[in-house]
Parts: sequence; structure tokens; C-alpha cells
Amino acid sequence: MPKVTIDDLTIDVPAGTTVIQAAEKLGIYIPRYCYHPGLSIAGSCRMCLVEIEKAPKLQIACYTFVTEGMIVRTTTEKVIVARQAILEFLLANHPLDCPVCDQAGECKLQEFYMQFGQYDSTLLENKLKKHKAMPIGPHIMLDSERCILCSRCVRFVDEVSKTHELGIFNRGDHSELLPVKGVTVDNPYSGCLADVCPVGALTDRDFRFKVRVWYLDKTESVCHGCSRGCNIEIHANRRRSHHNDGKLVARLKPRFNGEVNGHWMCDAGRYSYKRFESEDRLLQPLVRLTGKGQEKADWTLALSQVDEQVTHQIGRTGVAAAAVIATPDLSNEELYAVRRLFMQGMKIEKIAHRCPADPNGVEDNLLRKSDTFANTYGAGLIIGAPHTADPTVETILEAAGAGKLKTLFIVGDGLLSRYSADVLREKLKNVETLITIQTHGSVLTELATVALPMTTFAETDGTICNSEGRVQHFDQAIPPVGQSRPLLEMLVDLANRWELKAAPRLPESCFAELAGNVEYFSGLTYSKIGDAGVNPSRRSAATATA
Amino acid sequence: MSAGMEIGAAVGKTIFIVMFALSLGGLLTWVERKQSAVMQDRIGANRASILGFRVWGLFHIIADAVKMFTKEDFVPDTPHKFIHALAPVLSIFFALLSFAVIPFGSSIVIAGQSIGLQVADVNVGILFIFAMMSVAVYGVVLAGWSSNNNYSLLGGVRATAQMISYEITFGLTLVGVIMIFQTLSLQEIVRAQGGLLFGFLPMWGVFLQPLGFLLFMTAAIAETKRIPFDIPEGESEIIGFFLEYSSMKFGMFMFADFIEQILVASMVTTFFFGGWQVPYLGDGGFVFPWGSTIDMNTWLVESLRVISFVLKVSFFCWLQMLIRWTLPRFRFDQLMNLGWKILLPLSLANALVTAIIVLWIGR
Amino acid sequence: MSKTQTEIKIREKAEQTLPLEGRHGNNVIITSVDKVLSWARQSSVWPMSFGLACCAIEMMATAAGRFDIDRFGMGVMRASPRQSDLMIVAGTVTMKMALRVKKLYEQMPEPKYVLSMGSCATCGGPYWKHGYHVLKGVDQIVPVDVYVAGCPPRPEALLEGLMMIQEKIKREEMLGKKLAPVMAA
Amino acid sequence: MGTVRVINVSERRRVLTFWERIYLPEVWRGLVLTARHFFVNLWRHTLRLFGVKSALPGAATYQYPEVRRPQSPRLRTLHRLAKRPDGTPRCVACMMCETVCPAFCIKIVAEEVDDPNIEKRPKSFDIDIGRCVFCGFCVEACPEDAIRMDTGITEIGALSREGMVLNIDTLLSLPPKSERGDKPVDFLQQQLVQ
Repeated sequence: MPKVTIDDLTIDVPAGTTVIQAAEKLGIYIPRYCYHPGLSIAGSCRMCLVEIEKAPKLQIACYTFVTEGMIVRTTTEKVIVARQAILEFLLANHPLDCPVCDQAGECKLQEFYMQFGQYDSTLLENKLKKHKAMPIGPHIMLDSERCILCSRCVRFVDEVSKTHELGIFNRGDHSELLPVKGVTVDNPYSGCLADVCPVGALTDRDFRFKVRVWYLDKTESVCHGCSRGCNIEIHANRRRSHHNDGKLVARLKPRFNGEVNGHWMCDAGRYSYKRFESEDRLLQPLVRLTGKGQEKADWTLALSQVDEQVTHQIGRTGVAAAAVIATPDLSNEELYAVRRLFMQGMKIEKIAHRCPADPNGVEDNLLRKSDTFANTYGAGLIIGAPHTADPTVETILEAAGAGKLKTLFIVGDGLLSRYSADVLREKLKNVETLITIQTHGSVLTELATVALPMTTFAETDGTICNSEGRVQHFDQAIPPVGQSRPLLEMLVDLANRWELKAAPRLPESCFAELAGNVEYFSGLTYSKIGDAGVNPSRRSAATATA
Repeated sequence: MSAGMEIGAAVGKTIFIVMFALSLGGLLTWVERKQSAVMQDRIGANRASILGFRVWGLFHIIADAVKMFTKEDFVPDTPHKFIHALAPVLSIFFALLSFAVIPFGSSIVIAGQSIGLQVADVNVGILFIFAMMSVAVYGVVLAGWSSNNNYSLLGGVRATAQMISYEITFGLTLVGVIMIFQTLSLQEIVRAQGGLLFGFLPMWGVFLQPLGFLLFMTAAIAETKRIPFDIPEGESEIIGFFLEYSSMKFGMFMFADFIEQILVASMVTTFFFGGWQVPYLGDGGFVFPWGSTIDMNTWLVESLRVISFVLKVSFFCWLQMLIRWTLPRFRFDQLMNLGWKILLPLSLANALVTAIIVLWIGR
Repeated sequence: MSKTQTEIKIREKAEQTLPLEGRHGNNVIITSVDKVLSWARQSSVWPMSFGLACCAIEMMATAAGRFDIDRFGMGVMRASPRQSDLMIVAGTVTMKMALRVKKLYEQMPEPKYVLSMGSCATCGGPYWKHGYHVLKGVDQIVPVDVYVAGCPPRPEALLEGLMMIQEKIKREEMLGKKLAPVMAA
Repeated sequence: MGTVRVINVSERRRVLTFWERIYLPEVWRGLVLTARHFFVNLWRHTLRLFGVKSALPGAATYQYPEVRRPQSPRLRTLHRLAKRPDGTPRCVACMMCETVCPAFCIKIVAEEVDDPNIEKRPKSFDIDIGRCVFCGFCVEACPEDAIRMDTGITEIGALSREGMVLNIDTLLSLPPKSERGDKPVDFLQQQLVQ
């Protein structure tokens, strides 16, 4: 364990640690462009130059390994002057188009120039013209002029996505980042290129000119696209309602979690935010009154209709002819509330969560999972485990198609990715009282007796378990869209009408109750889960081996 | 003199004096604006035009009047609606009535009949004026009381306190004048001021009673409730008795103010500046102290006298305006101090000294 | 339907319920009297003398020698709402003051006009977003006839606003029937 | 260790002399002052009335709609958007002005342009003049020198709240004061007609 002193702070680090990593452990941030912890080391930008005692010249912190007794200084006069010179070179051909650049506000070039810049340039030559605003793939826009040739993106397509679409061509001053001829950058992780680029050379076409980054509020969340459960940040534009086409959520960004997704996320997940405020969101409860078509209704009417219709139907046909489908895209809290009300309160036996595999599911060895439900693991624990019958969605739909079920609750949007509209229409035609609780309008809401709008995961708090059983927490990023309400609130209101006990209204209290009732979650709270999540299955394995 | 002639003359004189007071009062609203503007390096009202003629803003008088007549007449929720309506009328009525005893000229001879240029030659004219001005305070206090508003009421009470305080000085200063001229008739007082002092100085009240003039002027301005004695109104800060008056009722209060101002100017002219007297102008024409004379016929002399009266009144209106736009308002305690501790003793002393001198000279 | 069309519709409907002289459109006598009345009113707009904040200083400047509001016959600043024709809302209308402003407006006799001076009075101005204590526009409590922009508006701007009030009065019809005031949407 | 000086409030107030306290001389001085103004101004007005144009006017007043008070060249007046030589707006919708605006009166919606040399331009650019506080921060912040406050227009009024929202067309059409000269704009008249 070599001992290193950086800016008068001393730390023991394992052999093979670079200076930049050791400094980071001490909380000292050394400026860098080409260095990215998720990629190999290039050492090309020279921004991380530091002064090391006994070394004749300044050394790059990213590719200098720590040795015993090394003394490093990061803020000396020499270092600052070097940084100024480096920045002047990097900006030699960089255009001053920060006003139109989407990166402005989160651009490292801007940030470091404001910190260390040599504000009066001594360069007299004209700037080189290169390619501007060049769409190189479905998601990425390239502006070669802005590129500082740090080669992060090239290393990303070589090492992470392994698709090798980008390269740096020509020599010297004329070096230019370009896609390989005839290739479009359309790998499933191409969105990450905009993240790795420290300047505005690679920007997100989807996000282009929508909203300035300094208006965005960041909320920590977890992607619900598949059972990987990538950690993400939801960037919402809450301050300027006229920007971003009037919508709130502007983009999703990956959040580092070494255990789950590293620095990356896939494009499918990245652009799934459009669901939150898409045109087909169910904004208002729909009610089918007897003898009339489906109408928009307010919440009081919708809930009283649920109350009346379900009470009437169950009174006529009995609980045996009732079933619940809770698809595993719901959070643990929501699943628990479903279990609490329907299974324990209303004594409905048939509660299904197990769906057939997603025909469109893709799996690769980086991040993507073929199970496109975010919380299959949690649903198995909460809905699956406690009762013996454990019907699948398939059997319930069969029973419904055969006319054996008269009352059916469908909670969650999951069925739509598994069954075509025609199949669902056919299967559900004999169900007399169909209550759907969904985020989006679909064939199910069309068929529903009462369709209640539910919030998506961006609009509520909760936890989910990824495919490894890791419990991760996501925060509410935006207020509920339209008149939609969180499922927990809805179920509490319904339970009050039926005079049954329901799970608590708040997700946090609901999780506390869940932790008390389900062994797997015992001892967990939101604060213990934290930002990175915990994996109780490993804990139990650890205790078993101990 | 025949009765018809007498009635005709009375009607004519009344019409003259009322028209004089009203038109000058109307004009004063313009003068107030324009004079204040000129004093403050401004332009003043000048935009209202009829057929493109602006006439230095004179049409603003008409505009103001028309507007006030057509504005919503607000009546507060009060059990004394009649009194509320009566108060401005009282104010303006008694102010106008006082003009009855003001002589605006000596006399003219029409068809062999001598007609005094005064609506009513009352031999206790001074008392009549005092009576009228004392009654005028009812307009103010009733306005404050009947508005059913605490602030108006306080304004009315302040007005009463101020009027009563200053009326005493107002009266006592004239005692000196009465003692010197030995009469209560205004016409007589004016005639008495036709003489000469030391052979060249007109025997005007101001030369006989300089202190009396100052005291009278001060008290009279206080009686008109104008700055620096506008405690009863106190527009910008303390709000006055006509707080709840709108449209022309308020206009009447404002008008009454201006008419009282003319009245005060007339009184000052009459008591201290020789009324209609023109210096060295006798009934037959000018007789200058150095002996030369200019003969004139009666009509010319009378015209000169009326003009002289009007000019003197106008001057004192102007002077009051000047004072109103120069001095700041007194605080209420200062007002009372001035009235009771300074003006009253001074006026008593003035009367005493005058009495001693009059007795001494008479002996 | 545009605003003017709506106004015309409303006026047509009102005319049917008017007394005889109003029903046959504007005849010679009515229009002449109207003209005289609006001339008088526009030449004698007496503002209420009250100011709420910094704009009031500029209002005083407008009344002073350099600009002289009295040239328009508006120099008679009345202290009582009963005697004033125009309310110049000069300054930040705080929530506390808003009730008083409304009360003052209600105490003014008809015809009455409101001029919203400066951005605070118009919409809360710099307090629009984070001013918990400021009314977001005086038009939420009283109908505003003319808005004047500025922070505070220069005296010229206030004079222009006053001239707009005059222009508005000039256009009024039918013996004191005020045009429908424009309320904020 | 110095002594603590206790300031009596009355100590700071100048004690009035006897002549000041008896009021009359001071009143007289005041009257003389105002009367002097009155007569001097009246004399100048009279001269003007008879066509004698004296260099000294009788009043300090600028007769506003006809005579305008000279403006300082640094005065911040109504905004305008500058144009490129080809007539397109210089603004690239970078949102700097919108960000810096303390009154939140600027609303810009950006759009993409095919020309890679411009890339971005404002689709709409609204300034709510009724909310603007004329601080000039937007002019300071603009990296393209696109928004300027040099129209010389200070008299901005409207009969409705909507009339105070200036859109991009209006802002682009306003000329700078240097081009317009002293010619008044009929900007307000347009507002009135609305």
C-alpha cells in the first residue's frame, strides 16, 4: 500500500492506483478531459498535469501511478500556468458558439476556462473550419469544430459498445473526429456518447435546443425499462413552462452505480421519458355508466362507480368470480398495496403477476435484459409468495375468456407489451366489471367499466427490485400529469369506501409496513436503501455462509 | 325716491355684486392654478381647447364645472341627508350674503336720484359681516357632522375650534378701526378714509392701524380656512370636513372658499385700503397735494372708484394666493398658540393703545 | 369572436333595453352633449393623491415643474376618493394594501378610471415570481383602463398614459356609460 | 480612552434667532421669493406672448407631447432586436437574457435552422413590457448583441395587459433612436387601436 501525499493530504492507496484516482479519494478534483473512469486511459488532453516532487517536468495525473512516498501538488503556480497553456491550445480551433451549444452550462471547457483560463488569447491565426451540425446517427449530432480530440467517444465505441463507428482522421491541426465512412452511429448505447463528450462536439439530437441545462432540476431515479434497473437522473424543466415544448421531463441521464449499470444506460431506457407526458396518457378517469358509452368523469364519480359496480357484481357473482392482475411494472409499495387491499381485504384468491416473456425483449452482455418488467423479482416476493394457488396472468385471462370471471381488476400497463389488442379484446369480452388502473389510454381502458389514471414512476416515490434482487429507490421528479393520482392514494380511498384496511397512503410508510410483513425486506427503510440501493439476497447469503 | 326706482336699483346692485363675486370666484380657480404654476416655474392648465382656442387654460374652469355637475353625487349612509345637502349651501350662501354691506363705490345720480353703490347701507355693517361669517361656520361643522364619518367630524371640529379662536382677533382688530372712524357703517368708514394724513398720505386704515392690518389679515386668512391655516381641510394628510362630498356639492365648498377669499379681500380693502377711494380723487376730480387739480365729471369719478375697488380686491386676492402658495401649513398646536397667545394679546393691546391715542387726540 | 365583435354585440343588446333616446342610435343632440361631456371630463381628470412605492416619486416628478401634469387639467390631486376621477396606482400593491386600494376604488364616484403605473402595479414586476407579499397585478382587484410600463415609468410615460386615458374618455359614448373596462384574462 | 459624546437631538437642530421666531421677516422673505418668481416668469411669458423670444423661458416645463426632454444616450429605453445584414434576427435563442431577467418577462422558444452556421434561432421572442423593470441585464448578458435598449421609446402604455406583450415582429421592427432621430414613433397609437 503506497503512501501518497497530495496537496499536503496523505492517503494509503493500493498499488496500481493513478494519481487522479488517489486525489479523487482525498476529495481533490484534478481537471481532466480525456480521462473517464469507465474508459481506458489515453493521456491525450494534458489537462491533468500535476507537479510531482523529484520529477523534472509536470506529469499527467491520469496515467501516473502512485509510488511510495510520492508528493504531489495540484495547485502550484506551475500547474496553473500549464493549465492555461493547455486550455489555450484546446481552444485554438474551438468556435465561440456557446450561445447555440447545448452543452453550455455543463461544458467542462467552459468550466475550466472560467477557472484557469488565460482570458486574453495570444493566438493570431484564423480558426479552422470543420464539419458543423452533422447528424451521425439517430440520436447523436456531431460538431467537429467543437471537438477537442480527447478521444473519449472513440474509446467508448471501441471498448464499451464495441461497435467501432468513430475515429479521428487526418493529422495535426486538421485532425477531426468523424464516423467511419458509410457507418451511422446507431448502436443501442449511442446516447452515452453525448454523456462522455466533455464539450459540445457530440450532443443529443433528441434534446437539441429543447431547454437550457441550467433550468433543469435533477431527481435521482431508477429506469423502469427492463429488469436491470439502471440508476438514472430525471432532468425536469420545472422553471420555464414554455420551454421543452411545454413538457416537464427533458431527458434522462445515467447515474453512476458500480453494482448495476456503471456509467452507462441504453438508448431504449434513455428515450423512454417520452412516455411520461405522451399524448396517450390517461389524464382523467373514464366511467361507463349503465346504458351509456364511456365518459370522462371526475374522481368522486369514478371512485363511487368502482365502489357501486364492484360491490354489486361481487354481491351477485361472488369473490370466486373476481380476479386481479397486477403487472410487475409496479413498484414494491404499489404491489404491496394491491396485496393488502385485494388479497387480504377483499379476500380475492386469484391475484396474478406472472406474465409470459416479452417477445420484443433484447438481452446483451452489457446492460439490456430480455425481461422488460422492472420489478418481476419484487412482484414474485410480494404477490407470488404468500398464496399457494399463484395463478399466472395467462390462466386468469383464459378463465376470463371462458366466462368464469365477472370482475377483473387490471393494475399496471404490463399486459400491453405481452398481448395484442385483439387478443385482449377477445379474452376480456365476457368480463362484466373491468376496472383498470393504468397510466396510459389503451385497449384496456377502452374496454374498462371504470378506468382510473395512475401516475408513472416519475410522478411518485417508490422502490423496485432488479433482476438480482437489489432494492433501489426512486424519487418523485414531477407532479402527477393531468388528474392522474398515485395508486396508493387511490387504493386508500377505495378501501375507505369499502370500509377495509388499506396500505398507508405515503410510499415511505407503505414500505415500512412492507418491510414488517415480507421477510425479504425486513430491516430496510428508505434511508438505508440510500442512493445506490441494497441487495438483501446477498445479505442473506452472507449471513448463511457466516 | 320712488319705490320702483329703489327696488330696481337694489336689484341692479345685487346682480352686480353677486355677478362680481361669482365670476371673480370662478376666475380665482383659474388664477389659483395659473398663479401657482407661474410661481413654481410651471405652465399650468392650458390644454382644454374650444375650436382650437386655448386662452391660457381659461376653459378648464368650464370643464371642471361641467365635469363636477355630471359626476356621480355620492351621499353617505347618514340619517342627516338633508343637512348633508344643506351644508355646502349654507357655506356659500352666507359668504355671498356678506357682500351686501360692502360698498363698491360712492353713489351715482340717476334721474335726479342718488343711489349709493352698496346693496344695503346697514349702519351696523361690521356686525352684519361678523354675524354672517360666524354663521358660515355652520356650513363647515354641519358638513363634518352629517357626513357620518369620523374624519369629517374631526375636520369639522377642528374648523370650529379654529374659527372661534380667530374670530376673536378678527373682531378685536377692527375695534381700533371703529374707534378711529367712529362708525360701524362700512360706507362711512370708506368715506372717512378719503381724507389726507399730514397733507399727503391718504388716510387709509393701514396707515392708522398698521398692526391692526397685519392681525386682521392673519385672522382673515384663518377664517377662509386656506393655507397656512387649512387645518380643517388638511388635504394631503389629515382630511377635512368635506371628505364625503363629491361632485358639485364639493364644488360648492371649493367655491365658497374662493368667495370667502374675495370677501376677505373686500374687507381688507374696505377697512384698511380706502375701499373705493382713489388717492386724491374727490367728487369733482383729482386734487393733488401740490395744488394742481384735474376736473372730471361724476360718472368718470364713480367709474374710477369702482375700478379702484375691483383692482384693490384683485390685488388682495392675488396676495392671498401668494401666501397660500408660499407658506407651509401650521401644526394645530402652533395654530392655537398663534391665535390665543400672540394674536389675541396683540389685538387687545392694539385696541388699548388705539383707545388711548384716540382719547388723547380727542381731548 | 374577437373582442371588438363581442363588445359590439353587448352594446347592441344594451341598446335594445335603453330608453327611447338611446334606441335610435346616436342622434345630433346626444352626440353633441356627449362631445361636450367627454371634452369636459377629459380636460378635468383629477387624480387621487396617493402613492404606494417608488413609482409615486416619479408621479410627483410628473406633477412638478419639469413635466407639469396640470397642463392637462390633472393637477388637482384630490385627497379624498369622493372627489377624484382617476386612480393612479403608483407602486407595489402589497397584499395588505390591495384591500385598501380596492376600497378606495369603490369609494370613487362614477365615472372613474384606473391607471396602473409601473410593472409592480401591472403584474407584480420583479416580485412576480418570488414575491409572496405582492399582488400580481392590480387588475386582479380593480378594472384597469390604462397600463403604463416602466420601473418606474418616466414622467413622459405617465403623461402618455394619462393622454391615453383622455383618449379613452373621448371615445366614450352615451352620457356617462363607461366602456367596458378591460380585465386581465 | 475617549469620552463618549452624547448627541442630544435638539443639539443638532439650529436654534432659531429672535427674528426667525417672530415669523414675520421670514414670511416676508418667502413672499418676496415667490413673488419674484411670479413676476419674472410673468414678464417672460408676456414677452413671449408678444413675440419677443427670450433665451430664458418662463417655465422649466417641457410641454410633453410637442416638446420632449432630451434623453441621455445611456438611457435604457424600450428593447429592440437587432438584425443581421440579411434581415434575420441576430438572436440565436441562447436564453441568456431570459435567464438573467430578474422580472421573468422574457419568453423565448428556440427552433432549429437548417443553416449549420446559425443552427438555432428564436421561434418566438416575447417581452412582457408590463413586467419588465428596465434593468438592462438582458443587454448586458446578450452574447450576440442582439437585444438592445436604444429605441429611445420610454412612453409605453396599453389599454390591455395583452397589449403590453411585444412579440418578435414588433421587436424587430423598432428602429434605434439614432436612426429614428427625434421623430416620434406611432407605437402607442398602434397600441391604442388594438
